[in-house]
Amino acid sequence: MDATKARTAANGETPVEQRLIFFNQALREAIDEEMTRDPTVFVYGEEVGVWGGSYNVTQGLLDKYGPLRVIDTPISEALIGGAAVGASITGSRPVVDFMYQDFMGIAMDQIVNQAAKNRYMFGGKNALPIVYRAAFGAGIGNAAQHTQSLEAWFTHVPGLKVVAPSNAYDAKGLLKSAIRDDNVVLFFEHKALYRERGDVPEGEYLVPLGVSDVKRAGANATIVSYARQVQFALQAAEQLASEGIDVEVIDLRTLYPLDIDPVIESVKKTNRALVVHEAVRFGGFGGEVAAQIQELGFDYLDAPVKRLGAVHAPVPFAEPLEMASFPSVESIAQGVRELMQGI
Amino acid sequence: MDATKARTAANGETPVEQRLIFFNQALREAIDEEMTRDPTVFVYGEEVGVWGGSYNVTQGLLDKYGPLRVIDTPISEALIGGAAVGASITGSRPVVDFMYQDFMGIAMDQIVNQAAKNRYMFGGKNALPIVYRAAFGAGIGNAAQHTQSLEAWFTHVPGLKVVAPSNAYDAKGLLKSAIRDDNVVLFFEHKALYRERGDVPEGEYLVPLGVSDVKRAGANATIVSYARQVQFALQAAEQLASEGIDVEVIDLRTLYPLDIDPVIESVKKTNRALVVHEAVRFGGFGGEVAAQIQELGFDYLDAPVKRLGAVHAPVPFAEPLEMASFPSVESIAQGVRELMQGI
Amino acid sequence: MAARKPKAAGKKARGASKKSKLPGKEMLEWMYRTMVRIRRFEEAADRAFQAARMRGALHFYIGEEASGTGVCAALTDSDYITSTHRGHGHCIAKGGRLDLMMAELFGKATGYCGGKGGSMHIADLDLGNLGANGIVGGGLPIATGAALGSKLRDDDNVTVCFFGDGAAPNGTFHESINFGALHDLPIVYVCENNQWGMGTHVSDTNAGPGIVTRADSYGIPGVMVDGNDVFDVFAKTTAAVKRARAGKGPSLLVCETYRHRGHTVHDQAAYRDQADVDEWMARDPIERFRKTVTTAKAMSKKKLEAIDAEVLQEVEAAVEFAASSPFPQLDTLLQGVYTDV
Amino acid sequence: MAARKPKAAGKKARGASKKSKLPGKEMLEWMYRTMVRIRRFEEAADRAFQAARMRGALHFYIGEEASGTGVCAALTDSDYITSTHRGHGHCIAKGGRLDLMMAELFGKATGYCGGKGGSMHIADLDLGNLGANGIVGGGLPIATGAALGSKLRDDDNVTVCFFGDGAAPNGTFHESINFGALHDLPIVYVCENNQWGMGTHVSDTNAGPGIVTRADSYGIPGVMVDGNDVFDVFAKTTAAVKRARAGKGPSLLVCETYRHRGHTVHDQAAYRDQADVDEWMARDPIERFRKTVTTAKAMSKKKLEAIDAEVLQEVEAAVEFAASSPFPQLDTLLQGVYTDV
Ligand SMILES: Cc1ncc(C[n+]2csc(CCOP(=O)(O)OP(=O)(O)O)c2C)c(N)n1
Ligand SMILES: Cc1ncc(C[n+]2csc(CCOP(=O)(O)OP(=O)(O)O)c2C)c(N)n1
Ligand SMILES: [Mg+2]
Ligand SMILES: [Mg+2]
Repeated sequence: MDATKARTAANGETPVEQRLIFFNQALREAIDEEMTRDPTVFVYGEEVGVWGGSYNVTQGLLDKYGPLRVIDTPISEALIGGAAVGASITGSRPVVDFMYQDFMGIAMDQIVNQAAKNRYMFGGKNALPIVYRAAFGAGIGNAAQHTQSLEAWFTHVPGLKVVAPSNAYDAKGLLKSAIRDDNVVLFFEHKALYRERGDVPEGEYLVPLGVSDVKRAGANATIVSYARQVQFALQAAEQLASEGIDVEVIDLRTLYPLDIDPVIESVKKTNRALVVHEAVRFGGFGGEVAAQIQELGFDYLDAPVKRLGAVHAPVPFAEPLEMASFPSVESIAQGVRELMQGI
Repeated sequence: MDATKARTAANGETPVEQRLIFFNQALREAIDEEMTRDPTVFVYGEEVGVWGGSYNVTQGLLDKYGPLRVIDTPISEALIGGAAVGASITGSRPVVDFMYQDFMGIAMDQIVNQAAKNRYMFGGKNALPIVYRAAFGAGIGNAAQHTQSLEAWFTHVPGLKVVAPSNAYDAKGLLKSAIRDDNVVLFFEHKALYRERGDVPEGEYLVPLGVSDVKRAGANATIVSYARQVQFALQAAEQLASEGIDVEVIDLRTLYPLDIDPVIESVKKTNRALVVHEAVRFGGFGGEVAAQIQELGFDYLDAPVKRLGAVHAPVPFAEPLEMASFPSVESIAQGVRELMQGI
Repeated sequence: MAARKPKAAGKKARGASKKSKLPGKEMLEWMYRTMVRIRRFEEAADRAFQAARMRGALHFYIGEEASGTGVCAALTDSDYITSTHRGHGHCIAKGGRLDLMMAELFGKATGYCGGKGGSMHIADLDLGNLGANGIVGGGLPIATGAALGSKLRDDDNVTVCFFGDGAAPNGTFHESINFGALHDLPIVYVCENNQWGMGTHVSDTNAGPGIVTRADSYGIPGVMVDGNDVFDVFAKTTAAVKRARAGKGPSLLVCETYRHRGHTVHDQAAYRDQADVDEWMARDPIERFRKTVTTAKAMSKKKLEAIDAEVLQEVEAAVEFAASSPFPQLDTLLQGVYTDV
Repeated sequence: MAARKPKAAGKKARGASKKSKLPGKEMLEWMYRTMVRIRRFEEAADRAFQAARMRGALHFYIGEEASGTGVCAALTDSDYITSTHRGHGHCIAKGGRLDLMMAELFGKATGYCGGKGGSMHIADLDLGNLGANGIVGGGLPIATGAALGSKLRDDDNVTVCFFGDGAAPNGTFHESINFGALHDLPIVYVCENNQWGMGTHVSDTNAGPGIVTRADSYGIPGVMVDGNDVFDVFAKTTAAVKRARAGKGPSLLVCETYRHRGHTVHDQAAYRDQADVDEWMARDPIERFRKTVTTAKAMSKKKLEAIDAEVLQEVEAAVEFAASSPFPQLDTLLQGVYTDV
């Protein structure tokens, strides 16, 4: 059960006072609290210190924790990726900022061949409490090399966990869990969410990794998504409600380990599923989700599982092209309509 | 229609004499012929020259074409990946050897952000006739960092084509097509196939990219696969035939662009599909294929599309563990049996 | 209007004119016009951005004009360059058209890339500009590959690879220069040390006695350049290009310069020391050029002003062209990913 | 049997014994035993491989024993190393157990990694061995991160990062050493230049006057080491470790050495010049050690032979242990990927 909902609907009577903060503030609080709690937690990456992180997530931390625990690095992504392995297996807990997911290709070997495999290939003894953070997603005119959604790559690599929150509340709770996790966690932050506000309670709470969340209950169709597209899905659901289509929206939150049960439970009820992500449709994570839905819920499906994702092109710069290249509230609503008609 | 079959069953009477050569010889012939045909084709990578390629694919080419067209590089994978971009857009046709697919992580940025996006983001004018070759796959005790099957990563990146042949005949014809293609082609060679022989005719022929091939016709179930697992699937099909299960085996050959039509045609007939690959099952290319099959063939399916792939672990070294970690003839046969029972 | 470089900048040996230490008149005019085109173009882009006529981000080259200009003055039209995220100046110096560039920044169909690239992704193969790059350090292997291609094809071209002080600690720097040096490739690696990479000073990202000293360990010349003096840049690039064209291999040039603005249009650059800023501002390359040529009586104030006026007009026309151009049609969305798919 | 390093190799300053230029008796014995353990272990592994008792590939360290041994002699048990694909020697020199190693090479459940790693993937965190690596150059960032961790945790450990001449042109070399130098990390980068990377000579992969000269451009000491002389390796590593431990930052040591065998067990190394091979063979580090210590009367022939015999026995026992151990159970297949999933 999601604490946001618990808070806003407590007793159905006196809702607790909200504390609306930005998504990036929520992330900052998570790191700050964990750095205070555990002296082995430290932050490094490009521009995390003086600059405060390219989206201000680490602002103020250098002043608070000093240059030994908040380290600006050169533009050396392979070093950045691999140093976390050495630091973590020897007893530190790095929270690493890659800025943009797009830059992680440079560090791919260190993440995939070194970090992800270290524990298993060396016999299962090491702990690698690493969080690799990166911004991803489209919509703000950053063009082809600063806009990708590459989470599918990482879900395919055993040894990695993959998280992608959709709101400030989850972001904080998930990041705290990620920092406390003894495994390598990829933490992906949709860049269009940083300046969205969410209700985040004061004080300590965690959102566990590997637990999907029903963000909206509904009877006629199930939308499965994560990160910013959950917000679009919720808006589409509102629109569809006025058309008499009652949509359930499930936020995966963690892509690996994948909590598919709530999705299958939902499909048993709605008999229809739409999987939505901002990543390119072809070869995207939606394929895994769709495949699992039909594997586990075949007898309940009244229509093929439908997938929405970005077109098969790099992300274009021009606004009309960029906006047409990935799912929108409207295309999601249309997707559900088609799903209802079995198209 | 596959020329191998045409040759062995010509007129059903006098089969043409076979020319059995190794998979790596077939690849060498492809490169050799294309280098002779087109002086702008050149080869570079680690150990392609004196050594002749880690699996002897480029053996003899240095002597034949000299050090300007067969270039040994240092262990500098990012340079190796990116140099192809500069060379190709200015008029050369590089055939690049990455040795192991596992090492491509180091060059991931150059392949994904530079090569794949160059044409589109610069307005669709440039040609990038690049072939990136690499060995992949498990089964020979190479352990975690030399055994991965990472093709799914590349299928997810617009701007790339992805090829993975299953036999010597296709390998030669596909590689020649890849070298003549004006786009970036990832050419993946299963390392356990290099020393398998296949019937390869003398002289010129091409196998087009983007065309799936029915390697065995059957009525009861469809196996969709590529690379070495096609061979396993064909063996499993023989086994199953003796049990009265008539299996159709489709070799995708090219993963992008994906030729799904023959798969859907097949499923219309068999009503059952099993997708098999050696890559990790979760997040693998099988998800895309399974999702497309149920999208396009939903009404014809009598059971959920089933997927087989490697377990969710790095590839272990010990033989019993490694062999148990990815699909085998036996597990494919068992998969089909389960599929027939709707499990 | 035409910004054609004088023939003198062709493949034949050239450089300082014989009479004075300054290049000839045509070249001087080209240099001045080029530097002013860069600055005015970016000032106009800045205004357009502030007026919300553009989106994304812009990385201004203002203050570094002498570097790109001096380098490209030493190149032929068929020589290649690779550029960076801060690429407007390189593109203009290599002969790029302001109207097509501005339209691209506006995301218009008439832009260099049909609106698909934006500020960080402009290329013009016809002018030998192999493209800007959103990935810091991403251009080094590409440039090296272009030079390798030239060697294979024996096309007599030289490639110039621009990159920043921030890219110098990247693995691509090392891999590329090592390879270029091993094969004596026709390439000049030009590090534009503008002292900063986002908010991090070069001294916090590059260990050792200076980026230029790395050249020694690859066995290639390392040359310090006053990146705010277009003549110094021109002379030293000319020598390096000559060497490269003669098959003697790469050089590493480090142009010491300064970005006047923040890292992007969004950045106020509060992390900088004002004294340092002032010192560098005083070395403004355009001002310096004006002073030098007027003092030497190589160009008249009138001529300079005439060029100023022409450029202003060109820039205005470019903005007008961009503003009045249509956005790309949605049916172009999937065009250009492949040649055939 | 015990291969414990003498206390003298602890954190306190040490090095050459006072009387002669040679280290003390205990250290001499440890050095000899270590080098012989490496060689005999690999010879036995080779036999087992040829007898098809192993699969995959083996990269022999034979001929390079003085390098790993001399380096590790200068380290404490809690100091860290990162190793390479050619990692048997490093593992043994850091105190690794032959039985667990051999069982791992056999892919047995009793091996260092339960059979999951194999020859290229052995680590022993208890001994500070952070692991071998199948990715050339892959260990440099990891080692640098371990040293960063030591600085943060103030644990007084030094990390030694082993890598080959073939790894030196990789981007990780540059990124790692630059970062190590920027932060004065407690690390020693040890390049084992065995002249070859697979079939490519070091002169064809590394431009410039020598890998060691790159140190200059990062502002750290670059030290040439006779990698076939365990005493030279020991002395120079000791100095570099001392410097690192004192917070003065990294050094780059280049140990000139030679691999006697082909690149892997499969390689006949036909690409080598026989005169060159002969010259290097004559510098065999174990033979040299024997000659030096017997000439100096620092160790008796009898003692050397006693150690030879003990090591042979240890190796035989290791093979026996490996051969008689069971393969891993299939239920271990998914164990160890995560701590919890
Ligand atoms: C690989 C990569 N890492 C990080 C970034 C984010 N980034 C963009 S520009 C920049 C600083 C670059 O500094 P420098 O190379 O000196 O170029 P300058 O901006 O000074 O022109 C950074 C960190 C990026 N674009 N690419
Ligand atoms: C990143 C990467 N590229 C290529 C290889 C294949 N490979 C294994 S060892 C080797 C040569 C390494 O040479 P060097 O670093 O000198 O080590 P040596 O083998 O001499 O000990 C190569 C090319 C690899 N394992 N990893
Ligand atoms: Mg800079
Ligand atoms: Mg070597």
